[in-house]
Amino acid sequence: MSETVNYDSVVTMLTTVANKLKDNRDHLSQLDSATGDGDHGTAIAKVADAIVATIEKDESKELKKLLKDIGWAAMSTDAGSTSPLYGSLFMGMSEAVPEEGAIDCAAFATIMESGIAKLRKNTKAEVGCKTMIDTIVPAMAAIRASADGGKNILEALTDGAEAADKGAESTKDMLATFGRAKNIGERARGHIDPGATSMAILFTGLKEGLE
Amino acid sequence: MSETVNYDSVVTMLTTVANKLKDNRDHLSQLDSATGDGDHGTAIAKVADAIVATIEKDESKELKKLLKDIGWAAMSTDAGSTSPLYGSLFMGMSEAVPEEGAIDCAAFATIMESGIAKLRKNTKAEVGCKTMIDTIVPAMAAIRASADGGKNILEALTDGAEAADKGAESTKDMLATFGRAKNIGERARGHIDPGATSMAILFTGLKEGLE
Amino acid sequence: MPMKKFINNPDDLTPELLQGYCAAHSDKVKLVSDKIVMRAKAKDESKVAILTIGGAGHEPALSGFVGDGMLDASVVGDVFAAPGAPKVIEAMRLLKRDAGILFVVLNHEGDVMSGNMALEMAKEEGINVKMILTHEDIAPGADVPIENRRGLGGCVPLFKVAGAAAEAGKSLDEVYAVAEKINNNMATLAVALTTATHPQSGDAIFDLADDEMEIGMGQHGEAGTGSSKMLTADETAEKMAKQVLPAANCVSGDKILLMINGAGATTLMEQFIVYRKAHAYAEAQGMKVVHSLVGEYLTVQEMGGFQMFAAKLDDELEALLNAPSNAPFWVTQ
Amino acid sequence: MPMKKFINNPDDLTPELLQGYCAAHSDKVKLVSDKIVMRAKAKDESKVAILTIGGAGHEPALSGFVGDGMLDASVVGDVFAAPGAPKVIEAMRLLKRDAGILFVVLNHEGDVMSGNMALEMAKEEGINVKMILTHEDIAPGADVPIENRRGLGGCVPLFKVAGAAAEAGKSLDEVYAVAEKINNNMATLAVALTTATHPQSGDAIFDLADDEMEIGMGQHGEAGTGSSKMLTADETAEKMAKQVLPAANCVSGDKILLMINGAGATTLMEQFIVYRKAHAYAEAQGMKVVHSLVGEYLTVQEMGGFQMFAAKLDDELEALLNAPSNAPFWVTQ
Ligand SMILES: Nc1ncnc2c1ncn2[C@@H]1O[C@H](COP(=O)(O)OP(=O)(O)O)[C@@H](O)[C@H]1O
Ligand SMILES: Nc1ncnc2c1ncn2[C@@H]1O[C@H](COP(=O)(O)OP(=O)(O)O)[C@@H](O)[C@H]1O
Ligand SMILES: [Mg+2]
Ligand SMILES: [Mg+2]
Ligand SMILES: [Mg+2]
Ligand SMILES: [Mg+2]
Repeated sequence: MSETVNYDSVVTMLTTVANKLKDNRDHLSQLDSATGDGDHGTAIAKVADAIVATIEKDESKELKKLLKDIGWAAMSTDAGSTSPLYGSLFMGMSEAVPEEGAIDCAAFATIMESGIAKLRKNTKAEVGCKTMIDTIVPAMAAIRASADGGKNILEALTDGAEAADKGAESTKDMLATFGRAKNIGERARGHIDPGATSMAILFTGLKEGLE
Repeated sequence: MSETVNYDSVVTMLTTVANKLKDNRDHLSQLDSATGDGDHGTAIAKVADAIVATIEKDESKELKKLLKDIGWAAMSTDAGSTSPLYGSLFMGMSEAVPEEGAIDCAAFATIMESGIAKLRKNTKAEVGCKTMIDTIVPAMAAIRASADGGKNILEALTDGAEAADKGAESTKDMLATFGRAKNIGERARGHIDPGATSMAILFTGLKEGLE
Repeated sequence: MPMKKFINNPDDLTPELLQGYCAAHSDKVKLVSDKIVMRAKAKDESKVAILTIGGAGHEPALSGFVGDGMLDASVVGDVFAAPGAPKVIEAMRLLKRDAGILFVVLNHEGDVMSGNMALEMAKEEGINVKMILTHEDIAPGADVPIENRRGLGGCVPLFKVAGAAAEAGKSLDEVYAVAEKINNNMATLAVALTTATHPQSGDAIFDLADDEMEIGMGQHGEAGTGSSKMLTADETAEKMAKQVLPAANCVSGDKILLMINGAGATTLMEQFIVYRKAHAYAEAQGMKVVHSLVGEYLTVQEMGGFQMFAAKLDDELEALLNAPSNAPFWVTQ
Repeated sequence: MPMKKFINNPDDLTPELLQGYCAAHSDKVKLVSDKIVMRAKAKDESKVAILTIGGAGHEPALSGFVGDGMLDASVVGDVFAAPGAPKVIEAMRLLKRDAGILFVVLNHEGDVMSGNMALEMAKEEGINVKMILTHEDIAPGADVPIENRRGLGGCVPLFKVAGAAAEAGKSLDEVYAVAEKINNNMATLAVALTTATHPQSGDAIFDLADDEMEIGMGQHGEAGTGSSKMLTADETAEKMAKQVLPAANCVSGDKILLMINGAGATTLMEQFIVYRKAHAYAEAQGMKVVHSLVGEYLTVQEMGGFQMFAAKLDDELEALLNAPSNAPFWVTQ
């Protein structure tokens, strides 16, 4: 059943993501208090609400449109850096949804890559800069490798979620060169980046939503 | 030796008053914190400094001019209600200093009365309004009675200081109808009025300066 | 522990403040004889001069309103303290003119005493001065005798109205009449939420529990009509507007001035949220808000709170409020 | 325990603020599509429009500077948060004109991201927009790359200069050039003394010991270059002026703009005391302060502290600063 995904299964995946993100609201804000301005949880909850609200009012039942609308709604949440980053992730994903045909693991990986590419247009941050990029890059690499290796979507997402968690964890000892945490220099060390954490939750949510 | 006072003895009396007022700076501010804005001690210290500074720079050695200058300097201290009230007290005293001749107990009482009359031009407060008037009125009555009864200045001031203390004490149970304390209604009860207290210190200081 | 304020020697607060203010606005104001803030370029002597007095610590009031179209001079006392009569009479001598001087005093006992003494001296010297006392605080009740009602932020629009009338060449009696017109149709109520530190003593000027507010608080921390549990912005605004509007004689059909004057720490964000409700309430009563003032006009250091002020206007007062002015803290084109 | 602020539902802060602000100044500004503050009376389409974006919570910035002679519109995000690109592109569509739009963005990542996305969409739609980024914070050092220097209160004089040039009928390139001139010759340094409460979460936005101050504090409580023991007003002013003036390229003989921008709870009294010393320091270095700004322009709720800002001026910039404007929080006759 995880050989392909469609509108309904993606809706379930995204709903799971939204719920998990909301469950982590306070935790994410606490992480942001240590290195930033303490509002990442609030921001993420707004994005989660935007996902849920867009799904609820979508009448098209078309995945391409749904993802684009989620992206636009996420960008409209006025939630600091989070809105454009998450917003462009979904808008970029939409751009790669094929007009016709089923979405298999390779197509799914391409959709994710397209989202990440659009997200990364917002920032010059690379791996090692103590941002959500530290989660996204290894997670995407794992998903692509699994897809290339012939695994199904659930297996690929399982590998991706595992890599995402490691990526988020890796930010702990870094100095920040992007995001507000860069302002505090050495004091950022020892704290996990909030955006890296919320992205890891996103990958886990996608996986769990498909299970 | 207390049958008459002259420039030098008044200088000693006023210096004693100034020192006693300054010693009570914190106490007076604390009293004012309970019912007003907590600055009567600061105000009184400024008046005391004005007294001392005026005495120091006086070259006339004329009591009339000295008292007028003290009044003007006290009024210039910008210290809330205290400056005009204490300032006019001294200016009014100056007005009754005789051009010629010694100041005996009757003349001294007249000088004090003139000062008090000028002070009272500033306010409609009467005895019972929880202000310095509650000190001044009984103190002056005692001085005038003693003078009329043939006592000398020190004896009159001793009676005056005693009446002043009682007057100040009497403000404790009053409601205020003048001064900032009127704004707090019933909450003023149980607190002695700061201005009534500083005036009692003034009468005691005049007495002690003559001893 | 040092006070958490940017100050030097606490005794030098007022002179340093005045020097800084006059340096920053040297095109508009100058400092004369230590404590008198005057217009940099004096108004024509044929016109009535407007003078006020009051303690420092309430910035931008009162000296922030010296300038073309508003005050000619203000005499500044020390923090929260009236200036002494000697400085006041000195300012009157500087402004002496046949057209006369309107002398605006806020009803606080120290100011009134200094004002009265200076007025007496001015009369003796043949200086033509007319005094007007502001007393629009309704905390003790709108009907108590004038002597018991403090002058709060309402002096600021009164300066504007009187200043504009003087600029227009009106006589002293006319300027006085227009000032009295707004004076008799205005009301203020203050509310405090958090205390302020007296910048000289370092002490808190009052106490208030963590969940309480006090409506009626005075400008120097004098207690008001009693503390109560905190209300929301809308509840506070409505509760106060219900008292202020009728006390300013504002009724349905009236054009009104509505002012939210921040006390210090209350943010402009909060002031606009409060204003929003007060405005809606007034309009729902059938009044038309034709002039609004929201911001810090007369502060109490970094106190949290605000004053709500209203005045009933007519065409003349409305036009005077809109007339040009160039005081540092009230510029109208 | 309720927050000690006059608010209603914390989620409604920004809409209620904007409604209150536009009601109080309805002769000057209006609210469009919930989050766009525009001039009540639009500027002639033949002239370049000036647009800015930024989070709420810094009042009067940014929307307080919408008005004749300054901004044409501002797009407001939630408290301390950038507005999303969809609203920004909407504002650009509203201002679309052949003369073009100057789009002023303060360097904060959220704003830059939204700004860039909107800019990309605008290009696709054929809207003529030129973006300028302010980045005058010198806390991380005056020489670090632009990306690492935040935009602080310096945007306000930049709005004034650009707005006046646009009003004078200059082309987009000319308006951009004059804005870049001040942008490349200005510097800001912030200092914090006491924290502020985030009006949505109720939390303190940072901690600082009772006897400490922090120079370099960011606008949302982002830590600066480290805390130190408190200094007097004069020591603080001199220490900061020594860094700010050279970073703004101000040298002996220059005409300069000097601004003390109160963060919130710091009184105007303190600001003028600090200004006094900074002014004296600049003049002692042979500079001539020809324009001063002291007061609250861009605040951080009720934070105690201030920003010191300086810009090197020439005749053109000086004249633009003095040109007429009628924005609610910057009126010049
Ligand atoms: N320039 C950037 N590039 C990549 N990620 C970023 C960047 N800026 C911020 N982030 C991510 O966003 C997170 C903070 O999000 P949030 O707290 O919502 O935004 P803000 O910093 O505006 O308050 C950071 O932890 C980081 O992962
Ligand atoms: N109207 C008045 N009549 C008589 N005495 C007054 C009046 N106002 C104030 N006082 C006296 O002055 C004292 C307060 O002085 P002070 O604290 O220096 O003035 P302020 O109230 O201006 O701070 C009061 O305790 C009272 O005795
Ligand atoms: Mg954040
Ligand atoms: Mg944020
Ligand atoms: Mg007092
Ligand atoms: Mg006092």
